[in-house]
Amino acid sequence: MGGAHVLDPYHPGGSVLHRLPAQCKIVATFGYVVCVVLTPITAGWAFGAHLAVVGGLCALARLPPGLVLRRLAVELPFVAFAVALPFVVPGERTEVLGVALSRPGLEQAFGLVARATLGLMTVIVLAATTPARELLVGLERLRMPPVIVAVASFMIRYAGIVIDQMGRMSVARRSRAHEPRSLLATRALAASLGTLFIRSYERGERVHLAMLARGYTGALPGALPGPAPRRAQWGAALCLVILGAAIAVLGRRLDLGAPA
Amino acid sequence: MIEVEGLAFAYPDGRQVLFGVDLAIARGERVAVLGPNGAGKTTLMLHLNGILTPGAGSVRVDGVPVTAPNMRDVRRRVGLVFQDPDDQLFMPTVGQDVAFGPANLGVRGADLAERVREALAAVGLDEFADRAPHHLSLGERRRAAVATVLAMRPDVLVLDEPSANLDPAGRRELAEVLTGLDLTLLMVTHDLPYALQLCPRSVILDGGVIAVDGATVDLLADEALLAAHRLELPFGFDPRYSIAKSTGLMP
Amino acid sequence: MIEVEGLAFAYPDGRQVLFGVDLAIARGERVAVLGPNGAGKTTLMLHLNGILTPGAGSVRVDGVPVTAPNMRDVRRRVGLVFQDPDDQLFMPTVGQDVAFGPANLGVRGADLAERVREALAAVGLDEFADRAPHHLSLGERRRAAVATVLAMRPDVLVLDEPSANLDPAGRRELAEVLTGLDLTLLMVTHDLPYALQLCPRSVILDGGVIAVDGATVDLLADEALLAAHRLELPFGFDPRYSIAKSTGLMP
Amino acid sequence: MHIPDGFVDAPTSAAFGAVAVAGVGYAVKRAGDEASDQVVPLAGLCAAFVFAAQMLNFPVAMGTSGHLLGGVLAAVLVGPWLGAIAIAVVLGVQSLFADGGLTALGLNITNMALVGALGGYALFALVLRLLPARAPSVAAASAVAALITVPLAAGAFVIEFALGGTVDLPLGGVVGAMLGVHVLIGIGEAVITAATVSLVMSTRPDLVYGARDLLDARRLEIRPPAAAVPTGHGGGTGAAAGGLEPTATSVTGRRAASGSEA
Ligand SMILES: Nc1ncnc2c1ncn2[C@@H]1O[C@H](COP(=O)(O)OP(=O)(O)OP(=O)(O)O)[C@@H](O)[C@H]1O
Ligand SMILES: Nc1ncnc2c1ncn2[C@@H]1O[C@H](COP(=O)(O)OP(=O)(O)OP(=O)(O)O)[C@@H](O)[C@H]1O
Ligand SMILES: [Mg+2]
Ligand SMILES: [Mg+2]
Repeated sequence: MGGAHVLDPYHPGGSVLHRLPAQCKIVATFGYVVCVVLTPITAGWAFGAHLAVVGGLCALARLPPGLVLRRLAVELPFVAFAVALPFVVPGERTEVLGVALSRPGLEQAFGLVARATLGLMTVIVLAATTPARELLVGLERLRMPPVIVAVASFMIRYAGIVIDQMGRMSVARRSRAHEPRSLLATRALAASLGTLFIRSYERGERVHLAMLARGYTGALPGALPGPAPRRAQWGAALCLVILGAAIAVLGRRLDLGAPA
Repeated sequence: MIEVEGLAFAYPDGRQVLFGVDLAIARGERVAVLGPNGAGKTTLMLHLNGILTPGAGSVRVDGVPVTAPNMRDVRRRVGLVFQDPDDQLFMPTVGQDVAFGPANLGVRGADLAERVREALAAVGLDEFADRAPHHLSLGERRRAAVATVLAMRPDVLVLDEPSANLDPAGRRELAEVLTGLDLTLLMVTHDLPYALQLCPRSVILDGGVIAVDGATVDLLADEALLAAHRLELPFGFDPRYSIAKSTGLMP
Repeated sequence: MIEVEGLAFAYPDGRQVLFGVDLAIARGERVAVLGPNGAGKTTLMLHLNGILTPGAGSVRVDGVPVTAPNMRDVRRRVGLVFQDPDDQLFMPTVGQDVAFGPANLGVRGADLAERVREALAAVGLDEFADRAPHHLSLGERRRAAVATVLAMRPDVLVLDEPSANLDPAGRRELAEVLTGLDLTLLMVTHDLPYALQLCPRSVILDGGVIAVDGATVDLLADEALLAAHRLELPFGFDPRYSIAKSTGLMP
Repeated sequence: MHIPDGFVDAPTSAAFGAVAVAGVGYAVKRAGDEASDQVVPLAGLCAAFVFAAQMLNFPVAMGTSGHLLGGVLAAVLVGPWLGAIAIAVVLGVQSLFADGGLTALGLNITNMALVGALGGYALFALVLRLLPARAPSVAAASAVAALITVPLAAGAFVIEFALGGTVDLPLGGVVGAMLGVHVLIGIGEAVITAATVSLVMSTRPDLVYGARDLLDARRLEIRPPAAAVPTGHGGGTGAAAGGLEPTATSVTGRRAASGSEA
């Protein structure tokens, strides 16, 4: 089930980060990623500092390093693109291991990979410490329009239904002597894929109507009694953003002082 | 209490299922809905709290038409237990699922906990509050589905084959719980003895119309009538014996 | 034919459901599996054609162990009708769904069409070949689910509550079809009269072990035994009357 | 085609962020007028499907990846406004799942939700008007719209890149590569969109927003209500009549009977 974690990236735990209310984490994550993007690519040390901060967050959330690395792998095609840059970007050349590479190309490649990786790691911490449902509540509390939250929550629910229906269909096929390697098999798969759309929808539709039948009005009452964030928790979120901003600003300053 | 008039309905793919259903049920009545597979029983039940919208005709509950503006009100009054429990259960735990309805009605705190406890006890799932609904056996899921609606204390209870997949003791216990409730009851079932036990009145829905409406005892005694609608008493069921018993006279 | 030895099983969430099941069924026998909700009946059935893999113990069909290398062979022999028809049906039309199994066994062309026709006729769905399975009533889906397995002509037929949601006539017709088949039959049911009608032998599964194994007639006559396992004869069912009838002696 | 963090500079990202907020905000306003119990869940399903389909992500030249965009599919099924919201939600969720940068969300939403879904629906409506007013036209129009929308979305990306790309690549090369690849992706997109739309049209036409004007109100048949029989003598009339015949034991007997009355 390779797709399983993609649909629920939550990694259960009891760390401080897990307990922080979702809205604080969302604000902190977004703020921090903006700081990372604003950090000039020429200030290499600043990225080291960012990496230390984000690595610290991973440790604080007790995320296994393997999990973070595996999720970082989404980036690989993009890294391949970055690796090509030093060869194709025009500009001053330097010798690296006997190959003439473009200097701006090297810098840009480093900047791309560094920013994307740090942004990604920050988001991984958010997604791994916050269950999907709490993320939605966080967004709702941050005044995201209700239609958007509703569509997002249905999307998450349906993703579960689609996976569930796919699982049931595969068990049903296997129990009737289905051999996934034959040519007939792929045809059967294609034919049943079409029904998956309507079937998933109709199951979800009935469940939704069953919810309405029990007085559902759009909010999940009592199910998520999550208390409003305490001031200290907002403070912690803010500290993180300020830290990121400090690194970005310092990076910019020191960068100006450095020879161009 | 419930008034269905000239109700006709076709599914979106064009198949017409109901062809003018007329049905009136008084407050406090207990009515069984019988009929062959595919007769349209479920389709009719889904109209009673506005899950489906009539193609023609009307449905009223306590005088309130079941239409969009009144939907919330109607759904507070009419509790519906779906034929397929998977359609009914959606929360991460059984306890949360049962709490969902009353919480929507504004019940909170200790009251809510008490309602959940009571509803789960009524269906014999006392110890299942923290289990995940999709990891239950089918019979357990059916019980949970009934509990979710009982917890809402509706005025009208609509049950679509509540006894399917229940073990025999569970079936009897459910019957006892239902008999103890003071509400209007509408129950679809293929289990004729169960209908006899719970509902003094029965209707037979066949071919999308109400074909027969009468006292359950009389209906079950009429073998030709039953056969005309693919109904028959189960193997080993002695109508004389049990009808006499149900009317309080031993043979 | 079927030999289950010391079978124990726990679901991935850690809940152990089977605690050492021993069961031997001879070729051509018809056995009912009874027991309360949550006893582990479905879990046991899912082991018989390898949908679940034993945590301990073994399952053999016709001497062949139900393990990964023999799975194809086992699934040809053992046809399983799931408790929930939605788990069984997945193709765009009922006809294609019924054809799926035999086609996997290499049946083609006119033979295939004939098998499909025959299986649909056996469950009374002759005219449903072109309908979408998820647009059927629950009873119709149950019939379709049975047809998909009948079309495979298995040596062993495992049915998990086949009569649930069927109308009474459908229930009897299914009993007639099953009686006419020359194969080994294992049927989970909560309908004790139905078990009596179809299966000379019954086992009671309770708490994850086989608690009782014996002749159905004897089992049903022992009220205390039944009550110990949450089983009881339905309202109005007269055991003297029907057992006598089933053994050919009128009272 | 998901832009990661840092690929386009901060001012350009911020500007397109504003465009996206305005566009989605307007869509929210319009969707609010027509969102019903039924269509919001459908939008969620579209989002889930597009999300699943986009997981089948294959690398394309220039390091970006190609996959289904789904904008036209969503818009035809749930309407342009909710369709755009659905795609925006997919992109938002994907940014959490590490596909597409958080700060590049505005760019991605502009390309795929605003151009892909809103623009795609405009094209669809235009093409549909040119075709005869029959059900099959819906699938055909959605195919044409999908075919054209994908290169359009790629064009939007090229503009963003030209304005604020952090990488010095020759613009001509980028344009050529992006459009070339996306014409190919557009063909795949058209096939998938048309297949799905025509399947939904055949079984649940009521779910297709784009076909609203084509569906005529259905006429229902009313059968005489069978006389209620208070006690058991004789059985019902009307639809049940077929069942009274001696052959009443088969399902087909009853069905044939009710069919013949229609
Ligand atoms: N979603 C659907 N789309 C199209 N037709 C449907 C749909 N659901 C049910 N039907 C058809 O409508 C008819 C009535 O279905 P309904 O579910 O109301 O029957 P029922 O009386 O509840 O039967 P059962 O006893 O099997 O539950 C059936 O012939 C069925 O095939
Ligand atoms: N997927 C699952 N994960 C965890 N526990 C499960 C799962 N499925 C079933 N169980 C539990 O295992 C036990 C046995 O379930 P099973 O479905 O085998 O019961 P059953 O005898 O078929 O009951 P029923 O008569 O209700 O169908 C039940 O207590 C149930 O809660
Ligand atoms: Mg039904
Ligand atoms: Mg079971």
